Amino acid sequence: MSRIAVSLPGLEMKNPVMPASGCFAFGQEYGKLYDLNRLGAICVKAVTVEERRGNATPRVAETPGGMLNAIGLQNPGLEHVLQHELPWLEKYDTPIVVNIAGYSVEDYVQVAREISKVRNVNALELNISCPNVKEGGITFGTDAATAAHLTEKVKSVSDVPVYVKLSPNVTDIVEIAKAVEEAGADGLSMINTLLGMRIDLKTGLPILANRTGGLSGAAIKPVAIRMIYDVSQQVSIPIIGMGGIYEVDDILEFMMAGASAVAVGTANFIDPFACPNLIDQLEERMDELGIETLSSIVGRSSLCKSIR
Amino acid sequence: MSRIAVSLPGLEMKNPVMPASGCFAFGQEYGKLYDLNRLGAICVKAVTVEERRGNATPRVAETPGGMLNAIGLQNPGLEHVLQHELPWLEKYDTPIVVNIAGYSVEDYVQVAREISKVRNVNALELNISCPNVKEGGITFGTDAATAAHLTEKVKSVSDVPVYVKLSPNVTDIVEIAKAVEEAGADGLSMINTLLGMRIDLKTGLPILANRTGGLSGAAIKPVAIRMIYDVSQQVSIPIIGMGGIYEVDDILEFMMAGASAVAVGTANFIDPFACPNLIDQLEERMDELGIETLSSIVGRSSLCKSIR
Amino acid sequence: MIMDNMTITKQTEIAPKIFRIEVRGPLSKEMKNPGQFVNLRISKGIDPTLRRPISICDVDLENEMLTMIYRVEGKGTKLLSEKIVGEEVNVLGPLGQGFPVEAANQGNTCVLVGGGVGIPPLYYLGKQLVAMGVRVITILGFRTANDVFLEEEFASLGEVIITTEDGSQGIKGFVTDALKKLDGYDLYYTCGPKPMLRAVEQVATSPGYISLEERMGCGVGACLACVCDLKERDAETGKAYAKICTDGPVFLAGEVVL
Amino acid sequence: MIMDNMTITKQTEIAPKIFRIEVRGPLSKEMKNPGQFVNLRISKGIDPTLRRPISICDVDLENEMLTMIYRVEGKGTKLLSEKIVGEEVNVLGPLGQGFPVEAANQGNTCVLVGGGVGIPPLYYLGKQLVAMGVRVITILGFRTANDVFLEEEFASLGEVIITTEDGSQGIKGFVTDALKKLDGYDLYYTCGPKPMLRAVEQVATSPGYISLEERMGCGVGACLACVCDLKERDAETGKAYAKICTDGPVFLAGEVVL
Ligand SMILES: Cc1cc2nc3c(=O)[nH]c(=O)nc-3n(C[C@H](O)[C@H](O)[C@H](O)COP(=O)(O)OP(=O)(O)OC[C@H]3O[C@@H](n4cnc5c(N)ncnc54)[C@H](O)[C@@H]3O)c2cc1C
Ligand SMILES: Cc1cc2nc3c(=O)[nH]c(=O)nc-3n(C[C@H](O)[C@H](O)[C@H](O)COP(=O)(O)OP(=O)(O)OC[C@H]3O[C@@H](n4cnc5c(N)ncnc54)[C@H](O)[C@@H]3O)c2cc1C
Ligand SMILES: Cc1cc2nc3c(=O)[nH]c(=O)nc-3n(C[C@H](O)[C@H](O)[C@H](O)COP(=O)(O)O)c2cc1C
Ligand SMILES: Cc1cc2nc3c(=O)[nH]c(=O)nc-3n(C[C@H](O)[C@H](O)[C@H](O)COP(=O)(O)O)c2cc1C
Ligand code: FES
Ligand code: FES
Repeated sequence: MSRIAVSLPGLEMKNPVMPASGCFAFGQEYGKLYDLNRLGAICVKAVTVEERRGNATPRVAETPGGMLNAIGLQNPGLEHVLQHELPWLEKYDTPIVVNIAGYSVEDYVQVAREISKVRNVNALELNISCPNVKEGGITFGTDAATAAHLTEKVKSVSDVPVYVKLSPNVTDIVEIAKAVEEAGADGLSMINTLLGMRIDLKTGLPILANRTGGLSGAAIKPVAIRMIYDVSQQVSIPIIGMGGIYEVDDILEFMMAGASAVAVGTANFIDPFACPNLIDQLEERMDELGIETLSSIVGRSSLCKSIR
Repeated sequence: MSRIAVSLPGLEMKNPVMPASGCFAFGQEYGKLYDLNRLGAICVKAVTVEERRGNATPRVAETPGGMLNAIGLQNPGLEHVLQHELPWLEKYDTPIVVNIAGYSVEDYVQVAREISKVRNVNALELNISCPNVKEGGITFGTDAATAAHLTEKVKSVSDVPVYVKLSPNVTDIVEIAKAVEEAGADGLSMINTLLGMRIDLKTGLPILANRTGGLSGAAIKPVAIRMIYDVSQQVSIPIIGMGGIYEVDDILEFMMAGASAVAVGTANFIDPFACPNLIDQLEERMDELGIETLSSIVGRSSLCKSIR
Repeated sequence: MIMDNMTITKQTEIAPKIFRIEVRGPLSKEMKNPGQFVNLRISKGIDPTLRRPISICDVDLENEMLTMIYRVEGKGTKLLSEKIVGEEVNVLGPLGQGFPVEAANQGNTCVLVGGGVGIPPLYYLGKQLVAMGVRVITILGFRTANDVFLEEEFASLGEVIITTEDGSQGIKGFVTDALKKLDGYDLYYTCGPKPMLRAVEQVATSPGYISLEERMGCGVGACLACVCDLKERDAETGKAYAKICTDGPVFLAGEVVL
Repeated sequence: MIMDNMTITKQTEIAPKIFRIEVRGPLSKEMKNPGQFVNLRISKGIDPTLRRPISICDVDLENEMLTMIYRVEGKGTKLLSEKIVGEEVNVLGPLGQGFPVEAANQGNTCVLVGGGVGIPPLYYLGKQLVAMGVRVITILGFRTANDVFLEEEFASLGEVIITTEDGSQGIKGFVTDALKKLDGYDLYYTCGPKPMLRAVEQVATSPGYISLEERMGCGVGACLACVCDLKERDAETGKAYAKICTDGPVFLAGEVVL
């Protein structure tokens, strides 16, 4: 097995890097720029039962070292994704992770059941942390019991491993992580965006039509590292780490903190070739630091060493 | 009254800018660089009953657009502050805010009682949000009932207005803000630092001896703006806004979000003259934006328009 | 679309806060049509984090040069205006669908209607139309005489009508006040602030094309930051919206909700 | 202590990853004694956010020049090494309490013990000691011959002993292996990594002064990031700790807990 390969439930990755959900649509745009097979995996945009039109614009605003977004889970809906988006990805042999969202438990369950049956889908990412929709999304992610209940329901219908994507906008993320592990989650995805706002000095009003948005980018990296470090000490399921990854050292920092793989979001907007470029820099940097294999640096509790 | 003067309980400020607690010690160091009377107010380092030695070093680490600190409330203790630090500040006529911390309700109460009696102390800032000490600090700031109880006790012994400094590391900051307002807080101070971590790739260990630290600097500004905006809609006591203020526009953004005054922390480390420089730039920027008086832009609910 | 570190060969302030910048590099050869834009990375680091979309104002294929004209609005354009000749800027582009010149035929009369920083992309368009034997009339709207730029350049292409809000030059009022007075034109192309686009769409007596602006994340169609609603669902894709960065920024007037 | 935008007049890599930088500006006239440091602001924006503390290696009062020598460790020093002659760098300083030259008397023999990037501040110190008529012996420790720098400069001040961990030059081992062999010296001054300072403090047979490093926030004594413990409480202030940025970086050997 190669030095930079990592193995997680449902995901045999040739390298630890996947694009973060919502920053890569369903792959077609970046597929024009480079061969998506270079990616360790592909994580696509959130899918809901019905088509979602999303929020009004402006949907993004810049912040120091980061950005706010309030897309509002816009997506073409389950049917369209099944018929058009996922089939297009069949030409690639890299693992596919589908991010699913909903406005009720039933929504999530329906999307999970149908998406998890698709041949080229290797795992689900259960999005209980979208800060940009009133119902659903984050409300499922801020209460341990609710999150656990949803995880259990989704697990019961899913044919593939389920990664629960946690919200950082909570007092005690470890409590929620333990609850979803208890409920059967195969892995965790963290972190989603921090709630934030920018105000337009000319109007005195929030820049985003949605008022608040999700903060992403380098600015949130230390928050992600801390949460992954704390959670990885307390759970034995693997973590897909994300939140501000921008340079190759960040990937190593996330893995040392406890992530078994990583996702890159905002950095794709800074440089559309960010994912392949970071992957290409990995081995040289590992040599400089005297790191033999990536999986060996994952700073996780002995319990889950096995799955790595 | 001047265009940039603001008025808060206990604090008649000639301008809205004060240094943030812990970034300015007790004023003597920056007092060598410029006349502290240029400041709207002075907020000094956290004071505890006993002398505190603080955490082991390293106590700071850099992050993208920000920094982590884990000083650990090091301070010379109540007696020394009463006898040496506060008397030194008597030569200034700008309002003094003293940040107080403790490890038990009794601690807080004792410090509040004695400090609030000092002639040149105009207000207390109740620090229930220090993320860097095991007991006390943040534990008081993450539970509404605990925070309210402490606020009530401190209010009952304080001779000066009490500003409660809120932690951003909570699921619902509005709930805590309402609880402390209910308990008699004269104002709010927000935000304290976000919990974060950085890892040293050479050792694989956290850079900070304390492992985690508090994230401050420009990176956290959108989080502060969002919390101040949300809270200011729900409470009628004024807010001292802080978290990433770096340039003059930031001051206006915080006030539009709902802050009646602001505090500048990390920016003092970037430029030791940050506070006076920002104050000097205010009026020109207000002219460009057509702002008559600063107090007029405070985006607060009508309820508390009175106290401005 | 490619990414290219282009070298700044010229940068001048042509009106208050309005800068003309010229950059050289192979990317310029990728230009398909006028109205396309590029996404500029302002600095190497993460501050600022997002790229800045700027329209192509002119292209010099032989010398591999691109000309852009931008207004200093905030942090990014301020930093861009401080860059000096010889410095490199990372450019992603050309992006989006520009103005369809082929929609006009030889002998037609086309009206170009531009407001503020919506004016630049119309220049490269006008040059191509004139080359096709199209008669071009240009209406340029500004706040005041001081802000006027590119007047001579457009004059070299045909009649130019200037409007200023304060009447300090040309017609007092808005571009629509000038457009109302024209008729018998076959097609119009317009770019500027949304309120202007709406007004132009209403006043115009011919079919036309409009160029939109929106805050962007990726610039390549992946983040859905820049969508606008379509008046009717797209027949083939079934989509009810369009992405300004890839489906636009130019749309057929009436196609999208303004 | 003042803040000064100093102009880079020279920047050269004198050993692998080791750069010598010269800057000009009035701040240089503020220097009180060797061993003081400056806090460099690497870029205009917020990235990086913190200043970088670097010791003064030499001062040229007439020409208002400061010389510093630094190793490229991470982001900030990397960016600093990419700055070119003519560029400005914002310097805060001089900061801290340096080496007390007055502790040595004419005719004394002083040993300067430096390791890696702890070596630079000892050079300006050595020059002043020699000017006072003090005999100076210098011990410089490196990993390997390739890393050696400032050897000639110190040679011009007196005897220089080089130690390398791999024995590729001078004595094989650490600075303490060389220091052990010396005796009859009246005073020592040392700067380098903490383990080296501890070892030197143990081996040395005379009083001495040590210079410490710690991660800093403010650099001016206000944030308490850079404290170290005192062996005994300070009699007058009653403090049990010292701030490296203002009370240090130089301390009397034995005064602080290493
Ligand atoms: C397709 C397209 C073409 C454009 N062509 C030009 C041009 O030729 N000349 C010109 O001067 N301007 C043009 N603009 C507008 C230009 O992109 C903004 O003025 C610029 O991004 C402002 O950046 P800033 O750093 O100065 O402002 P900041 O306030 O610092 O920008 C902060 C963030 O908001 C975004 N933003 C702010 N205003 C706008 C806006 N009006 N449109 C889109 N994003 C914005 C920025 O891109 C950045 O992400 C164009 C915009 C688009 C979408
Ligand atoms: C008083 C003093 C004098 C110094 N003199 C010199 C000198 O003359 N030559 C030289 O090469 N180095 C010197 N150093 C060390 C130098 O400050 C660090 O190597 C440098 O700050 C590393 O920054 P970076 O951006 O390369 O590394 P990064 O890892 O990017 O730095 C991140 C943060 O950690 C801090 N940091 C990292 N390493 C150190 C360290 N060893 N000491 C203090 N802060 C650190 C940085 O200042 C920054 O805030 C001195 C340090 C101090 C405290
Ligand atoms: C424009 C945008 C859209 C996003 N959409 C989704 C989404 O649909 N589902 C989801 O779970 N996370 C979404 N996210 C969050 C990212 O997947 C990621 O968790 C977050 O951006 C932190 O990573 P980063 O700092 O590398 O961007 C989105 C982020 C951005 C910037
Ligand atoms: C080094 C340092 C020490 C701090 N010490 C305290 C403290 O003692 N009490 C407190 O309430 N906040 C303390 N803070 C938090 C600041 O007062 C402020 O709330 C926070 O840094 C956000 O503001 P900024 O981004 O402008 O720094 C400290 C912050 C820093 C960086
Ligand atoms: S900017 Fe991302 S889709 Fe248009
Ligand atoms: S660095 Fe702030 S006290 Fe020394």
